[in-house]
Formats: sequence, C-alpha cells, structure tokens
Amino acid sequence: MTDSVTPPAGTAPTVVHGPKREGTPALEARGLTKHFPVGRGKVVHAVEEISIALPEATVTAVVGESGSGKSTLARLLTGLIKPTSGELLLDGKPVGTSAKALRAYTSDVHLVLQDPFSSLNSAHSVGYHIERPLKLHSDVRGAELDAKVVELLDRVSLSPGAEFAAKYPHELSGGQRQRVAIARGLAVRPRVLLADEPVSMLDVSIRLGVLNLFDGLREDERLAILYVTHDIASARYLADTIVVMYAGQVVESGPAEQITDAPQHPYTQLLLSAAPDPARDQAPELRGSGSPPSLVNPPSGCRFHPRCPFAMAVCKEQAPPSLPVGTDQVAACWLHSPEHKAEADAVSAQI
Amino acid sequence: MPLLIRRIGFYLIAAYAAITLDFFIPRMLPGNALSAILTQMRGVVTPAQLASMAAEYGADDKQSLLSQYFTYVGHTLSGNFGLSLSHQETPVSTVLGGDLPWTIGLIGSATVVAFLLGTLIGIMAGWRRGGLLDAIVPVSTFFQAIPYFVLGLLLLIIFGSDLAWFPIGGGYDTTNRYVTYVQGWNWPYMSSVLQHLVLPGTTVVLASIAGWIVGMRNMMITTMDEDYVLVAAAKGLSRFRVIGIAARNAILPTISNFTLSISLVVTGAVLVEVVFDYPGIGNEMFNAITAADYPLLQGILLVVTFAVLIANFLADLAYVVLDPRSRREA
Amino acid sequence: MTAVQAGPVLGEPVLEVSKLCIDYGLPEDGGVRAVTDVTFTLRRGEVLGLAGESGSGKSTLAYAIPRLLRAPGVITGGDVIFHQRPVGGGPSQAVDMLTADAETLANIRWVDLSMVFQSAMHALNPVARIEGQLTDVLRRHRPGWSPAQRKERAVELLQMVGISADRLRAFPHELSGGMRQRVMIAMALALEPALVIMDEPTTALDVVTQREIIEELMELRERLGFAVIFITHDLSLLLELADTIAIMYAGRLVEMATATELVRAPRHPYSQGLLNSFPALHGAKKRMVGIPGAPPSLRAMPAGCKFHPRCVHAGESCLSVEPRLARPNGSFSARTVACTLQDGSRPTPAELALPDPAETAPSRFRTPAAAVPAPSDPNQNLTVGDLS
Amino acid sequence: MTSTLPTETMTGGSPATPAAPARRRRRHYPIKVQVGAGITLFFILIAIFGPELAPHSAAWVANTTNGTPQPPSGSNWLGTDNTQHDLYSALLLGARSTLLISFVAGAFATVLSVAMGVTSGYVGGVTDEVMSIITNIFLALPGLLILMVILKPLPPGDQNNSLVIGFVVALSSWAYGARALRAQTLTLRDQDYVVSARVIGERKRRIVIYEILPNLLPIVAASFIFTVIYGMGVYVALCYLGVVSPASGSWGTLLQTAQASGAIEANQWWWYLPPALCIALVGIGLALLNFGIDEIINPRIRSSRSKRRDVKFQLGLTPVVRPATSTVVEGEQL
Repeated sequence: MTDSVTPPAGTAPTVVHGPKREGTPALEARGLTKHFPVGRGKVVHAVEEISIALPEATVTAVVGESGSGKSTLARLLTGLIKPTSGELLLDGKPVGTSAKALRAYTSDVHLVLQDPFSSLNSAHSVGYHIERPLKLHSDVRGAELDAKVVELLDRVSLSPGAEFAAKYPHELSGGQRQRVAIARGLAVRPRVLLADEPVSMLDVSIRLGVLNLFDGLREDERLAILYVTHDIASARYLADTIVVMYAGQVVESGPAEQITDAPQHPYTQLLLSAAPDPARDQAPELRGSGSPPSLVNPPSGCRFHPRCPFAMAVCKEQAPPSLPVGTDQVAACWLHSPEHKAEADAVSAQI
Repeated sequence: MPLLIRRIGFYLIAAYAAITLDFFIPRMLPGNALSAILTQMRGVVTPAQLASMAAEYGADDKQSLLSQYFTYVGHTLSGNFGLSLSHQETPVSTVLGGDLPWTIGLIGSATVVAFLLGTLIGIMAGWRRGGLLDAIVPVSTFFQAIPYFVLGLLLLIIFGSDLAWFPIGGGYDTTNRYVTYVQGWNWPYMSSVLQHLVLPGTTVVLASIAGWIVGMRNMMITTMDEDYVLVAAAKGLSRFRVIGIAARNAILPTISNFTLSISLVVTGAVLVEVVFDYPGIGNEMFNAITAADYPLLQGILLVVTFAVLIANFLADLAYVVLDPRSRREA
Repeated sequence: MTAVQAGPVLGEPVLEVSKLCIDYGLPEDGGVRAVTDVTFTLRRGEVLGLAGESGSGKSTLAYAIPRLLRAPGVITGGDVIFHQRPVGGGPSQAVDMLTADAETLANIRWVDLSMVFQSAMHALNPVARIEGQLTDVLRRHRPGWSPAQRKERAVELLQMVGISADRLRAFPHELSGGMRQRVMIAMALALEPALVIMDEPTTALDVVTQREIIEELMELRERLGFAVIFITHDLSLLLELADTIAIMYAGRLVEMATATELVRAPRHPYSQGLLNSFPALHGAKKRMVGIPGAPPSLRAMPAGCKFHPRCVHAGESCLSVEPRLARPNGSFSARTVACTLQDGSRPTPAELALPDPAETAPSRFRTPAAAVPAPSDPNQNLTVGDLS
Repeated sequence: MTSTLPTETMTGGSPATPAAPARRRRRHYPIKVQVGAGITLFFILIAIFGPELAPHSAAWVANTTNGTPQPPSGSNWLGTDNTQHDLYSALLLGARSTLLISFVAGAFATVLSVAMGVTSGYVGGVTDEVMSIITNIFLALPGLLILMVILKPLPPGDQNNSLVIGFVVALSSWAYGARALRAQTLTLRDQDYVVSARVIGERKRRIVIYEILPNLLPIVAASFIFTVIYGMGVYVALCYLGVVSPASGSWGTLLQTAQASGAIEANQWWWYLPPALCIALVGIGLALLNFGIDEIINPRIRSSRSKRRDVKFQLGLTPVVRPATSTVVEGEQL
C-alpha cells in the first residue's frame, strides 16, 4: 500500500506524533514518561517516552483501551501530575516549574473531563464555575465579568446565557453540564483544550452535538485540541490525526482516515476489527486475543507481542522503533522493518 | 496478608503510646497535686516505699527522666504495676486479677448478646424496610443517646428499687445471712451471680445494641442495592439464601467499624459497674480515683487499653477470614 | 447433559408482553410512569434488541418482565405471559408472570429465564468463590444431583465460555473484567434457559473484549437455541447481532423492525436520528448532526408525541395526539412504528420512506456461514501482508 | 454508637437505578428532625434562661428543720434534697453548665476533627499515615478513663472553667469525626470537579475551603451532634463520679449527690429521676436531629412510607398494582 520505507539503520530517532503543520506547535511534549510507584519498589509504567505536538486549529485523537495510559497522558499535558521525565513546551518555550509559571500555564491549557455529573461542584452555580478562571487569570470584574460569563455560555449554545448562569448543576442535563465544563475551559482564551473522553458518558443522541462544538472551536478559536477516546469511529469523525496507544506507548499514529482505512500496526487492526460497524455484513475476524498486560511488569520487547498473531522472535526481545509506514504515518512494529521483511512476509502468509 | 501485618504494626504503636501516656500522666499533674498525693500517702506506706514511689513519679531528681522511663517500661512489660495504696499495698496485678473476671464477664456477655441480637434485628429491619422491625430502630437509638450510666440508673430505679425484681447492686448476694456462698462453679453461687448480672448486662446491651442494629440495617439496605443480591433472587434461590448472601456482605463493614464502638462500650460499661456497685475494674477505678491510688489507676488504664486493642485485633482477624479481598497481595 | 433440541423452533412464542405499564412509586404516592403500553412478542431463539437512551425505560422494562425490578418500581398494567416448557416435554404452558406467586417465579427463574447484568464485577458475590456461585443454582434447581455432578457441570460451563477449570476456586476479584462477564454468561446458561435477558452485558468492557464475548455469545445461542433480549444504548452494536430491534423513547416503543429494515429504512424520525448519531468507521467523512435537545424528564413529559420537541418533522397534530404503534402506511412487512408521518395522514419525508429491503435476512449470526470462521474480507480487514 | 456517625462505608450514592425518577426536593423537614430540633431548642432555652426562671437561688434552703428530702409540693415543684435545697431550681440551674460544656466540647471536637480529617484526607502521603495512626490511637484509648485521671487533680479554678473542661472532653471525642471526614475527603479529592479546579489553577487552600468543605457539611454537622451527645455523656459521668464538681452544679452533680445520699435505696425518685430524664431527653432530641442528617447524607437508608399499606415492596417480587381494579398481587410476606 505504501512505498517501501527506509528507516535510518541502527538509530531510533524520536518520532513526534500529532498533526503535521508548519510553524511552532501550540503545545509540544518531548519524551514524556510517567511511572507511578505502587509500593515495595514496584512501579506502574503508565506512559513511556511519548513525544507529541499539538499545532493550533487541529484535533489530535488519542485512542486506546482502558489502562493504555491515554488519560495519564492527558493529565501529564495539563501539568497536573509531574512527569517522571520529559518536558512540555508551550509555543516552543519550555514550561517552568515555578508556581507562577505553572499558574500561567493553567490559563493556556484546559482539561475537560469525562463525567459531566462530577465535573461540576453541586455547591456552586454555573456562573461561579465560569467566573473562577476569569477571576484567577484576568482582570475582568463586575458587570464586565457577568457579560463575559453570558457570552461564554452563549458560545457553547447554552442560551440564554444569563438564565443558565444562575442555575445549579443538578438542574442541567449531562450534555449541558459538559458544555458548561467546556465554557469554563474557554474562559481565559486557552491555546490548548484537552478532552478526556468528553462524550462517553453522554447519551448517544447528544454526543454529536458536543463533538461538533469541539469541531467549531478548532476553527473559531484556533484551539489545539487533544481528544482522548476509546471510540475509534468518533476519533475518525473529529480528528485530523489519530494516535493509537497500547500499554503506555504509542503504537501507531497518522492522519485519521489513513489510520482507520489502512491500519498498519496489528493492534490498530485488532481494534478496528472489534469496533461495531453496522455497514459490516460478515463477522469480523479478530486477529489477536487476550487482554492488555500488567503495567507493573510489562512484557519484554514489543508490549503487544503476547497478543500478536504476527509475533516474531525479535518482538520478544527488542522494543520496535517507530517506523514510517505512509504519508505522516508511523507504526512501532517490527513487521515494517526492512531487516525483518522476509520473516514478516512468512508470518503473514501463514495467517 | 499485608492488611493484617499493617494492623499488627498499628497495635504495637498504639500499645507503646498507651504505655508512654501512662508514664507521663502522673508527671503531667500540676506539681502541687503530686506532692499532695505523696503527702497523703505518708502515713500509709513506709518511708522506703515512699521514696521509691517519689522516684517512680519523678518527684526526686536522682534519676534522669529517661532512665525512669526505661525502668518503668521494664516493670510494665514484666507485669509489675507497683503496689496499690488503697489495698494495703497489695500488688496492683493481684488486685486487677480479682476484678478482671467480673468485668470480662459483664462486657463479654453483653457484647456478644448485643452483637448477635442487634445484627439479627438489623438484617431483618433492612430486608423489610418500612416493616414492623424497622419501626424499632428509632426506639433503639433512644437508648443509645442516653449515657450508659443514666440508663443504668433508670433501670436500677425501675426494676431494682421500685419493682424489686432484681438486686440493686453487687456481684453476688452478700446480704443474705442464711446462705454463705462458696465462690466457684456451684449453682447457688452462680445463680446469684447471674441474677446480679441481669440489670448491668441489660444496660450495656440496650445502650450498645442500637449501634449494631442501625449499622447493620443501613448496610443491609446498601448491600441489597448490589446486583449480586438481585442475581441471587433471579436465580430462584430461597429467600433465606438471598438474605444470607446480602447479610454476609453487609456484615463486613460492621466488623471493620468495631474499632469505633468497642472503646465506647468498654468505658460505658465501666461506669455501669459504678452504678450497680459491680465488683469489676470500673468500680475499682472509681475507688482508686477517690483514694488517689495512682499505681492502681495506671494499671487499670493499661489493662483496659490492652483489652480494647486485643478486641480490635480479634475483629481484624474475623474480617480477614470473612473477606477474601483483604487477603489479596497489594 | 441432556442433548439440546435440534435448533430453535422459530415461530412459537416464548414471551408475550402486552400493554405493559411500569411506574416508579405508587400512583397514590405521586409515582411517575416510566414505561407505557409496551407490547411485543418474542419467539423461541429470537434475538430482540432493545435500544434507547438513558431514561428511555429499556432497563426498567427488562427487569419488570421477570418481576425483578427494584423498589419503588411497580407494574401498573398490562400482561406478561411466559410460555414455559414442562420438564418432561410436552406442549408449553402459559404462565402469567404478573399473577404468579413467589414460588412459581422462583421455579421459572434461571430454569427458563436467566439474566446477564451490565457489570459482572457487581453481579458476582465478592466473598464467594466462582464454584459456589455456579453450583448454588444447580443445588436449588437440580436437587437430585450429587456434589460431584454439580462440580462437573460447573467445569463444563466454564470451559464452554473458554475459562479453564482451575478458576473454579477463584474469587471474583481475582479474574479480569472479561473473564467475570464470561462467568456470568456461563452462569446464565447453567440450566439451558429458553430466554436470557442481557442488560448492557458488554458496555463496561473494552472493545476487543466486547467483540470476543459477543461472538462467543452468539455462537452459544446458535448452539443452544435460547432467545435473547439484548439491552443496549449502542445501536451500532445491536444492528450486528439482533434479529429484531425495538427502539424505545420516553418509556414507549416508537419503532420495531428487523435489524436490516431498521438500518436500511428507518421509519421513525428518532430511529433515523439515532442511526445518524454513530459516525461511520469507513467511507467518506460527512458532517452529522445527531438529535437536537435532550430526552424529556419523567416528571415533565410533553403532551402528544413525546419526541415532538426534538423532531424536525413535528406538525400541529404531534403536539396533542400521541401516535400509536402501527404498521407503516404502504409497508408489507411486520414492522411497526408510532409516528403520524407513517399513517398516511401526512406526507412522509423521503428519508423516512425508503423502501423496505427486499431480503429481510436475519442477522449475520443466523446465516450458516457465520458458524464457521468466514474468510477475511480484504476490504474490511487489512492484513500486514497486503502492505509490501 | 457506631451509627450516629456516618462511616466510610456509607459514602456516595451511586446512580444505581438507571431510570430512577429525579427525587423531588423536600421543602418540609422530616418529622424526626422537627421533633429533634424542638426538644434541643427547648433545652437550649432552659440553659440560657434557667437562672431567671428558677424560683430559688442555689443558696436557698427550705424553712424546715426536717433532715429528710421532701417530696414534690406546691412550694417545691420537684421537692427538696437532704439539705433542703429546691430541686426544681437546681435542675434549671444545672442545665446551663451541662449544655454549655457539651456544646463547647462539640465545637472544639468538630474543629479538631475537620482540621485533622480534611488535612489527612486531602494531603495524603506520609502526613496522612501519621495522622491516621494518631486518630486510630485516640479511637482505641478509653478516653473517659484517661479524662478521669487528668481532671481529678485539676484545681477548682480550672474545674469551673467550661472552656478547659470542654476542650479536655473534646480531646477524647474528636477522632470519630476525623475518621469519617478523612474517608469522605478522600472520595471528594478525586472527584472531577476538584481536578477541574486544580486545572484552572485554584490554590490548595481555596480548593479545600470552597470546593471540598461545602460538600462535607452534612458530615461535619453529624459529627458535631455526635460529639455534643458524647460530650454530655462524658461530662455528666465525670460529675456523677465526683471527678469534676462545678460550683454551679450540673445534672451530673445532682445524680452524684442523690446516689451518695442513698436516694435510690430510699426511693426518693424526685431527686434523681428529673435530671436523668432531662439528660435522656436532650440525648434523644439530638439523636433525632442526627437521624435526619444521616438520611440526607445517605437517602437510601430513609424508611419510606407509602400511603398504601397493602403494597409490599420486596426484592425479587415487583408488586403489581392495577389502578382500574385496584387488586394487589403479591407473594407471601416474610
């Protein structure tokens, strides 16, 4: 499907995932790694060596199963949890570690969470939730502040804004709450919006409304959006680029439609064949079985090899580098390495 | 068994804290109070003993506080609590040895009865919410809201003095001049003991049962919302099996909340002993306070604390046996 | 084990629900109506998909049928008839579930009608071993069996869902999410019931595990011939596995049709909106809109058609007249829909008047080809071999 | 007394029933809360105005040479004690110190338990470990007995200082509330709205005060009431045992003198019964209040009452009520 690729022999260059655009990305992460200690010297290898760039006015979808580290990645990008190693660059400038720098960072990067029923404090009104970031990060006060709150609510289609500002979270539906959460994120004109499964707890019929809102914000606000999801169909719908994560690592990334139409990593293929698809009239063939590995003791080599039907000897021993497999598309899989081409062909032929 | 190891660690720390607290309590007393106590003892004990006691309380400066502390810890660990002043210089351990069986009998029997009965009522009240038993729950809480000894007084007034159904005090009958009891496992003595146990025992049961009932009822209601209980009903299992499955799970938090209640029950029961003039630790404590018998007080405090810790440990053991999840590796 | 009858006897009804109404709270205490006038018939071996959003009453309906709905749920009208096969064979007997006493229900439950819950984590007793939870139902309903027989059956059941026998001694927390759900399915099939009600059985699972379990489940259904009521909010999944799909909205059935009919030619604006809420996995990207607004609250139901506030086709009559479930005007299929756009009183918009698909083939799981692994479709599943 | 306090097992109601109707906000407080509040308020008023209402001062002695206590009469509503003091006045006068110490103890204990519990739960880590161990030690120690040892030798000045006594009593009771608050804080800390507040850059202190504390209020209230009940029990017990003897007298002091003078053996009920009943009533009033709060924290435990007594809700046997014929079908009762 693609021309044969020529990875640089012997070296494994750092591959930066995310949409390819000219200029400096709004947010860039270099070599982010997070290990959570779980006692007795054990650590959970939640996120390993991920470099990702989020240019403005793009949507990057991070797709993976539960426990793949996609939510941890989103939280690392907020600065909420400290990475074990790696660094964040906002508009090309490294983010400082001082309290002041972190506070400034919070005005540029916002996170929308999954559960609309717990992301708003039932003790406070909708207006309060939207005022707070404005009070923290801007000098807007008084009537101007009220007007700004109304304007923000209107922008997420909660009209009339003044009426919604006076309501309490329990008076809103799930979709409306999620819009409030987004409006709060937009309050101080952020550069980056991180959305962690923002629609998975909403009713099916209102999901698209929220996804379309993100889509509009990408253009209107020139936001760099990271969309974390387990639903690859919605990722394809919304995102420019899809990044597939497995067991804390990126296994494949590339333009959204390329990933869903021509997945190159066996895990992406497994994920796609398992996804519900009304258009399908034949039973899908699942290639690979089992469940994701423990991240305390991740498998050697490629972390997917115990489930991979194409696994070769090298997969158990050496972690694969990210290899180009198409235009702007990379897959971390030995099957695409020229050195292992013969063996890969043999394995594929057997299946 | 990481849970159990953690808990044992905690009990060791708690026991150590109790011993240390016990050491400092007499030393925390205002200086005058301490010398007043020593003065008061002058006639009671020999000068040599007085000197050693002064040393023990840090009233003499010959020993450093640290070495006093180590001497004290050594004595305590070997069961040597010193001499009781109000009991003709009997060793404190001997005095407590005489009192303990009474207290353990009272608290032990009352706790077992309250736990079994309360849990059973709680299970039924939770299962049939809004039913007849459920109406008992607020009533039982009234007993719980009244201090133990006030409840004891009320029972004593009604059933002891007024109706005279039960003796009003003591551990066994000492007023009947026609019968002399031989203390031991004989019927006349034991029946008198049981008769004297009824009112104080009932007081402790009444005062503590509401905790078990309400705790178990609320946990039953919460547990019955779990899917596995509905699955049991959907399987066509008998009603008693369904209740059993719910109760088996509901009892776990009740057991882990044992810690919250046991020290309250013990302190409450100690006061009940005073009301009923029951010959246990509590009454001994009351007398020791009146007589300012500090060695005895210290001994009682330690014994009661250790008893509470041991009871907690038994509850932890029960929990580990009953909940397989607590046996999981971290 | 007794041999299973050769294939399901399709056509014979196993469950008949008519005009079922369910409230939360008694009418005297200000209860609210959650399910209104639901009527359907389920035949032996049929897979009925019940789709709807949260609060649409789909779970309420499913739990009320075996009368397992929790307080304050009350059944306030209608009939539920279960056709029970006697143990020794012979014609089935109709059991009125709503007048049955506790003992009759206990004897039907799990023997003829079992359930699989959404979260296996919560549906398994956390303090009991898997073995005990599999055998207690045998001890109850197969009193003549010896402990050895029960254990043998438990092993057999576990192996049926691909779990090794050594997990019998395990506690639920020692199993993975997928394994727990498999145990639940094995448990539901322990007595080879005629009907299994499944309440979102795979929603809590990851997509790969979900697919594995669905495939396994449908294979078992093919082999054992039980009927299924499958509840989910994921219509796209349902379209793949159900024979018939019932769409619920605000406590009412708004459309009922075969899966093929529904996906190719929806008749109700809500069904169409739902179908348009799932972005496609393949093909050209197009902007989709979903359905405006949000489902109504049970306490503030609009008058007339409950969907009219969100419906782009709503007309004057929709505000006051509640449409009845009926065969769409001009359709020759057995499908039904509750919408005035389909009763001939108003012109039907083109997108809701697509012709019924010619072949009303049952779901792909019913075709013999599905029983054996199908050769892979190169357009669907790209293999690595294609790349170079 | 495990259940007067919300414990960690009772935290959080899950949206279990998928289609459960939205609960209507209750405008009226449950009857339990109304009665409880009424009783409590009544005694608080007595505590405030007791000295004004009392017909006689503490020093007043009945004009009689009789050494035996007099039963109630028109002049002495609750009779007299062996020194011929008016017991009705003593009861009114004793209310103040009894309630004052209880509420002071409750207030101190609540402040302590909020400080310890919320800090421990929110900060986590080693701080939490150490604070939890301290809390658990205080739970395991027999507080009342230690209080007896500490308070007995206190000089009379301190014994009459309600702040000192209240604080010392609070020391023995704060741990219960701290444990419940720590557990709830742990749950709230991971709520998405707290995470969101951190994301927009809110400071720690503001998060604790504005985001977490408002949602802890029912538990704080429950733990306050619990410690007031506990504080009253402890204070009355200390007076009854003679460990503390306040100059103004308290209900516990009344009980102590009655007991010491053999009033129980002599069946002089007017001496000991009124204070005992008052103590019981205050306890019951507060317990009723706490009942209401418990049901607000955990609505599932509410004992619902239906207007139809003939319909029984039972697990696995959904009732069938057909309004047309009004016949109720259900299984046998348990």
